[in-house]
Amino acid sequence: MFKKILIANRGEIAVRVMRACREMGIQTVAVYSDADRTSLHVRYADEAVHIGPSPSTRSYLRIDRVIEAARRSRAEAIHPGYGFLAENPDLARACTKAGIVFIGPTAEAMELMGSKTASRHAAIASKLPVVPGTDRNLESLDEVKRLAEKIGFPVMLKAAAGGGGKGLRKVESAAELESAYRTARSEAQNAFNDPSVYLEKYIEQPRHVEIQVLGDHHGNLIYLGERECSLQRRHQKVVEECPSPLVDEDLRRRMGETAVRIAALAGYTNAGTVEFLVDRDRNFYFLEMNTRLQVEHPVTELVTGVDLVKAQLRIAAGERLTLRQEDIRMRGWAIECRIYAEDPANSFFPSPGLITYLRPPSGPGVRVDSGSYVGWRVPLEYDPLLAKLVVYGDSRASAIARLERALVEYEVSGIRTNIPFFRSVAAHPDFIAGRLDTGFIDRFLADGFPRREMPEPEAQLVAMLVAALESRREAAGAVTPVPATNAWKTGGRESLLSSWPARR
Amino acid sequence: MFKKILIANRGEIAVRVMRACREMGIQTVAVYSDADRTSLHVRYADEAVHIGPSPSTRSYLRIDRVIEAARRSRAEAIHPGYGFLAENPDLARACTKAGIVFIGPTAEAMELMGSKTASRHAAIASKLPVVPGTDRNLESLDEVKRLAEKIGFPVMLKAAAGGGGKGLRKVESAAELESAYRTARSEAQNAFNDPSVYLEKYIEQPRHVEIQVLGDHHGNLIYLGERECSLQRRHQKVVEECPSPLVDEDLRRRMGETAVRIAALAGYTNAGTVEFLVDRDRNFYFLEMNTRLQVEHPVTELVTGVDLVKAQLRIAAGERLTLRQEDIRMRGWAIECRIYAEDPANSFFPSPGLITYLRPPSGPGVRVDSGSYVGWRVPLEYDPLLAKLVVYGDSRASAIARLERALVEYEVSGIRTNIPFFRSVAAHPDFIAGRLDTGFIDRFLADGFPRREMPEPEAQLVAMLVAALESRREAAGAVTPVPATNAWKTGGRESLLSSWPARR
Amino acid sequence: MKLNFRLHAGNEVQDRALALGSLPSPRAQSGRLEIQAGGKTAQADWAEISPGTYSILLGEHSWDVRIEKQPGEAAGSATVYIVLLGARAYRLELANPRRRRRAEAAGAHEGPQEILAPMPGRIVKVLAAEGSEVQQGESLLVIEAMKMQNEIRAPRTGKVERIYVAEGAGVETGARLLRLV
Amino acid sequence: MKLNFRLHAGNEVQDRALALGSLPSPRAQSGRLEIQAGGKTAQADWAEISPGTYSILLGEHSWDVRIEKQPGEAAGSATVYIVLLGARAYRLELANPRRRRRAEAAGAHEGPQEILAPMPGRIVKVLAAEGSEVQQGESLLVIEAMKMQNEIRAPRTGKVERIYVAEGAGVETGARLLRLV
Repeated sequence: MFKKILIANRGEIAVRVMRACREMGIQTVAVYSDADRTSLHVRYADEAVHIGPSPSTRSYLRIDRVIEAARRSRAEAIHPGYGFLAENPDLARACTKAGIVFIGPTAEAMELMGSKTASRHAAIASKLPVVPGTDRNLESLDEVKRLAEKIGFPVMLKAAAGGGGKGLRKVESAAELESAYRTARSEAQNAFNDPSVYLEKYIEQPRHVEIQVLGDHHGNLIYLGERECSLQRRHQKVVEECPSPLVDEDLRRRMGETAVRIAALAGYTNAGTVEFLVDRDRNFYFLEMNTRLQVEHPVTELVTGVDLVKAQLRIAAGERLTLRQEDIRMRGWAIECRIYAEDPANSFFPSPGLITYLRPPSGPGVRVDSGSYVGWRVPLEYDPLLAKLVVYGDSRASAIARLERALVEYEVSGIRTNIPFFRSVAAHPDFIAGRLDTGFIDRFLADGFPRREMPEPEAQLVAMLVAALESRREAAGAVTPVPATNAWKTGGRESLLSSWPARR
Repeated sequence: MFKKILIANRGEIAVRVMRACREMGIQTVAVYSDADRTSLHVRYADEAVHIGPSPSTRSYLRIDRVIEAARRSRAEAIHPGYGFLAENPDLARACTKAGIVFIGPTAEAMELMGSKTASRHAAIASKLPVVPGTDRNLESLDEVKRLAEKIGFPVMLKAAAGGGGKGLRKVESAAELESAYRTARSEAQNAFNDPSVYLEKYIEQPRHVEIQVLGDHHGNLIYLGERECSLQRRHQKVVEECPSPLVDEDLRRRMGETAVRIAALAGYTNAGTVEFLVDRDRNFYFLEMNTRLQVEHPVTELVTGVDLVKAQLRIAAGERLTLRQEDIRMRGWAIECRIYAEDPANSFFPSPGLITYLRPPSGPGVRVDSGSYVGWRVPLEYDPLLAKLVVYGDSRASAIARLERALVEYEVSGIRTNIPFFRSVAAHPDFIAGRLDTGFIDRFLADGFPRREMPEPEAQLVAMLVAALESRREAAGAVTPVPATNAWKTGGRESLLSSWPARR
Repeated sequence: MKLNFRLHAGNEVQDRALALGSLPSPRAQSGRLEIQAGGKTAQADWAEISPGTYSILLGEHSWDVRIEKQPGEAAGSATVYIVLLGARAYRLELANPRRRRRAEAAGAHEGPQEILAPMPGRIVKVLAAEGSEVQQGESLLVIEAMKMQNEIRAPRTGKVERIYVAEGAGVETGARLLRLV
Repeated sequence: MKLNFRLHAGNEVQDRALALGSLPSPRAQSGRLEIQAGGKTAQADWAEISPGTYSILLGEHSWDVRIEKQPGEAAGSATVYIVLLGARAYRLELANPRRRRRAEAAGAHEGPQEILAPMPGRIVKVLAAEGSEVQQGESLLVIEAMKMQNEIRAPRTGKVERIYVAEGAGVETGARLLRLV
């Protein structure tokens, strides 16, 4: 096993990886930018190397500095986390060149699977199910028109180099096609410096289900059940669970075996995730492969009992998988919520700043993976993921009851978070019934947040009393976060909220 | 199932029970004394009834007030937690009389099992193994002498009504017997208002292993594996684990079946624990039965996957156990540390006061059951248990590595806790090797705390630097917790520490 | 004293009044109050647990409440709060007669309106031009913070009189962005 | 400036000196320092994370350190700290020359000694009598707090000159319990 590794990331995932290292007796090296001197991953590491100013393009995205930091600290391997350089084959190649182990798949596997069109092409060639559409970039509007007619509307235009919901465009009819094509290409150009787009059948009320795989360097490749990731906002996952309410033993086996075949096409090693869309008739279609550890890996860990980060480290060190497919048993149910520094009552605007109070939930079946602490100033420069709340119960019903309990316990001050929003989601009848699809959150938000329920009389009294008590401070001239006169009017917020579904 | 129950307790266990209730949709009623108005259990409950001034004899121990609170709030049942009235058959009887369900065994079962001599007598009558000794109170010194000679020294004198290590006396030889007998009777009189003592063979380096049982009102009685509770200080458990490193499948089955037979003698229902001493040759002897939920129940929950509090509620509501003996499977390893408000570097003196900072550990395999929060003033009046840190891993080695990791993460300011002490325990070779017995902690403390290791040069530098930085405040005249002149001298503390093993 | 509240639930709005002896001192952290609303009287035992978190005992009912003041103010210069009661969130406005009078005297509600930054960030796009007419809901500019682009929209129909910020500029919460007349 | 430390490990004791430019201001929360000890020089980047918790970068080595000042003071009027470095705890005394001089001038170390309450609690037993001779380690009185009885023992051999507290009395941390001469 490695004696020392470098973690080329920040935030909760850097801490997550370091926790595994500490438990395995592996020394850790953090890298950090100016904004992150007192961030938890720096405090948590045995060594910390400064790699540049706050913007990630000048620090966390600099392969040369990451490699140099690893060299100087004599780290034997680099764990990339997710995001930043995690799916950049150039880092994997630079590692190889520097004689450092990259904790992930080979650059070649990453390249094949990282391109949606290439991976799609490979899947089609092996007769594996993909969403009907093109398997290559579309070069003219004529071609787009012809193919869209063939597949049948609605269709989706997608950026070939895309991810994170950018460069996605749903097209309802032939009339919209020309303008949608132009916009999609221009967005793709802006976001990824590559205008290539491709076309797919739009699946109505699709569910997003993904399969976790693990492969070692000795030819063993297994799947570890599925995750349901249908709850998304702005095409970003916000709630994930394992198992999926949709998937039964048979479907799990078929999807799992397909995922393993897809991973095998690339000679895939280490942890990876094969994403599928599942339609209302439970047909599944290969979507893409994520060649890294996923944000939502804890739900799989809780249900299978396998520590995926420790497995990654062992695989990268050349060890054989000791788990065979038949050893993977699912027990219970896990649900994750991504806790963001954003204000759900104010258009989900980001909310960086000083954390002044924190009472994370705990007790039976609650896990919090966090990179924050009281006294830490959440920086403006990076994504707003503060922590992941993961609950575990013996059934979906008990996991949901626990989720609601944990969310009500979760207290954060100084900044705003989406915790109040999740409380409403956890109490929603469709969520409780497992009626999930990727449009759920948008439909939910169409009703506004806070939701349309008048409190009962006693709750009204309590709410008014607490507002009265809270107003003591203001009356006495205490600091208010925004100047009180001529402020950005609530009316504006209201209209933003009610116009929400129309926005991308 | 109940619609509303009252929890006749405070602190972490009251919150633990309320968490289960909230997840099951049961309304909760807290009771509280003057000192506990802002305690977490009051905040957590749906209703809260004030039952008296701070001393527990005038509040939490007042059966009449607890019953009256339950009546007034229309609670259908009372959960007693542990401690306070949990093993008082009078509460169970008062509940029955008031038409309220007592969440625990019957008063009769509690009485039979609550008396050590009565339960011992019953076990002997059924030919179940007990520690060699008397099965009744000893009425004269002559009788004590005769029996001690018969059993062979060393022997233990124990208070018949005892518990918590009070009224215990080890006697090495006949010469010590007379004075030990007098002291034990006088201590028993003082502590329990009952001078009765009995005599037992002293087991060398004994291990304390207990079996969890659950019985319903339909004749089903099962065991849920064992807990190892050998790490004790002042005869109080401080670290517990499940399973026991000592116990194999065969021993578990034999101890489990014995425990079920003992519980059956009393027609036992609800959750209970059968305690055994295990000697160096792995012979086990029935010691006593605890007729309530144990502090350390979470380790069993993590390893068996059974929520014991929810099981208690279902049993009390008259439901049948859905688990059969063959359904109970142990998976992984769990260890609990009891986090106390006490100062390990200062004779473990209690440390009540305001909690000014708290960063509980989290991440994979960590559970914290706590009744405290930042801004809460830990009261002087009650026992110093702040929280229970429970870790879970796939093996004992991984659980210990995780325990050390979690303890290092755990940060508490404002008051002192025994966390630094546990860090040293978790790193101790005998603990890691599973060489546990009830004398472990005393031997460990004989070396003093902090331990006898000089830091390596870089650590020395860091320690000095941090002390220098910390001294800035003092130099500037900031508040020090104790007046600086003529203070209770460190020399005193030192002598206390080095004299520690000689103290009871 | 009497405090006037407006409770919101979607489009539904209800006005309520709360009567209490007097507001506790800003320094008090706990106490008892007699409160009246809707013709009913109740005894409240309150304690401030941490900033924005209160424990309320109303009779023997226990409420653990979190309250967050929203930036800005509602029509009529009320203070806007989001109150979290267990899993539920409610929006509530506390009327401030003094402020309202001030605002009315200044004619602020009818007159020009400064649009302030609701968060710190960087201006990545200015979509409106000085002098242009904008419709309610129209995007005025885009602020980037925490890797997210956030559109600031017109709270009402009007004319952009002045734009205070340029693309690429960094802004703090509450910074003036533009002026709508 | 130079600070003198005494490091304890069981019975082993080592004296060390730390040289640094000057102590940062009590209000500073982070900074850089050049420090010297044992003939070696190091660059330290420090940040106070929360009360008693520091993040130190010594070169590129990261240390997350917790420090707790112990009540009372050591012989020679030093301040006693427990420093927690990961799983390890160390005891360390920081000499305070000014205090030492004061103490020596007053002859405090040789003369009478006030025994103070190390915790708040209730006096449940007074075991010594005024005027009695006590041996080092002998129990003087018992304080109950948090359901535990805690014996206060004589830090040295001497005579109990005065007892300030009676059985049943409540005491705060630092309250005078008795005077040893």
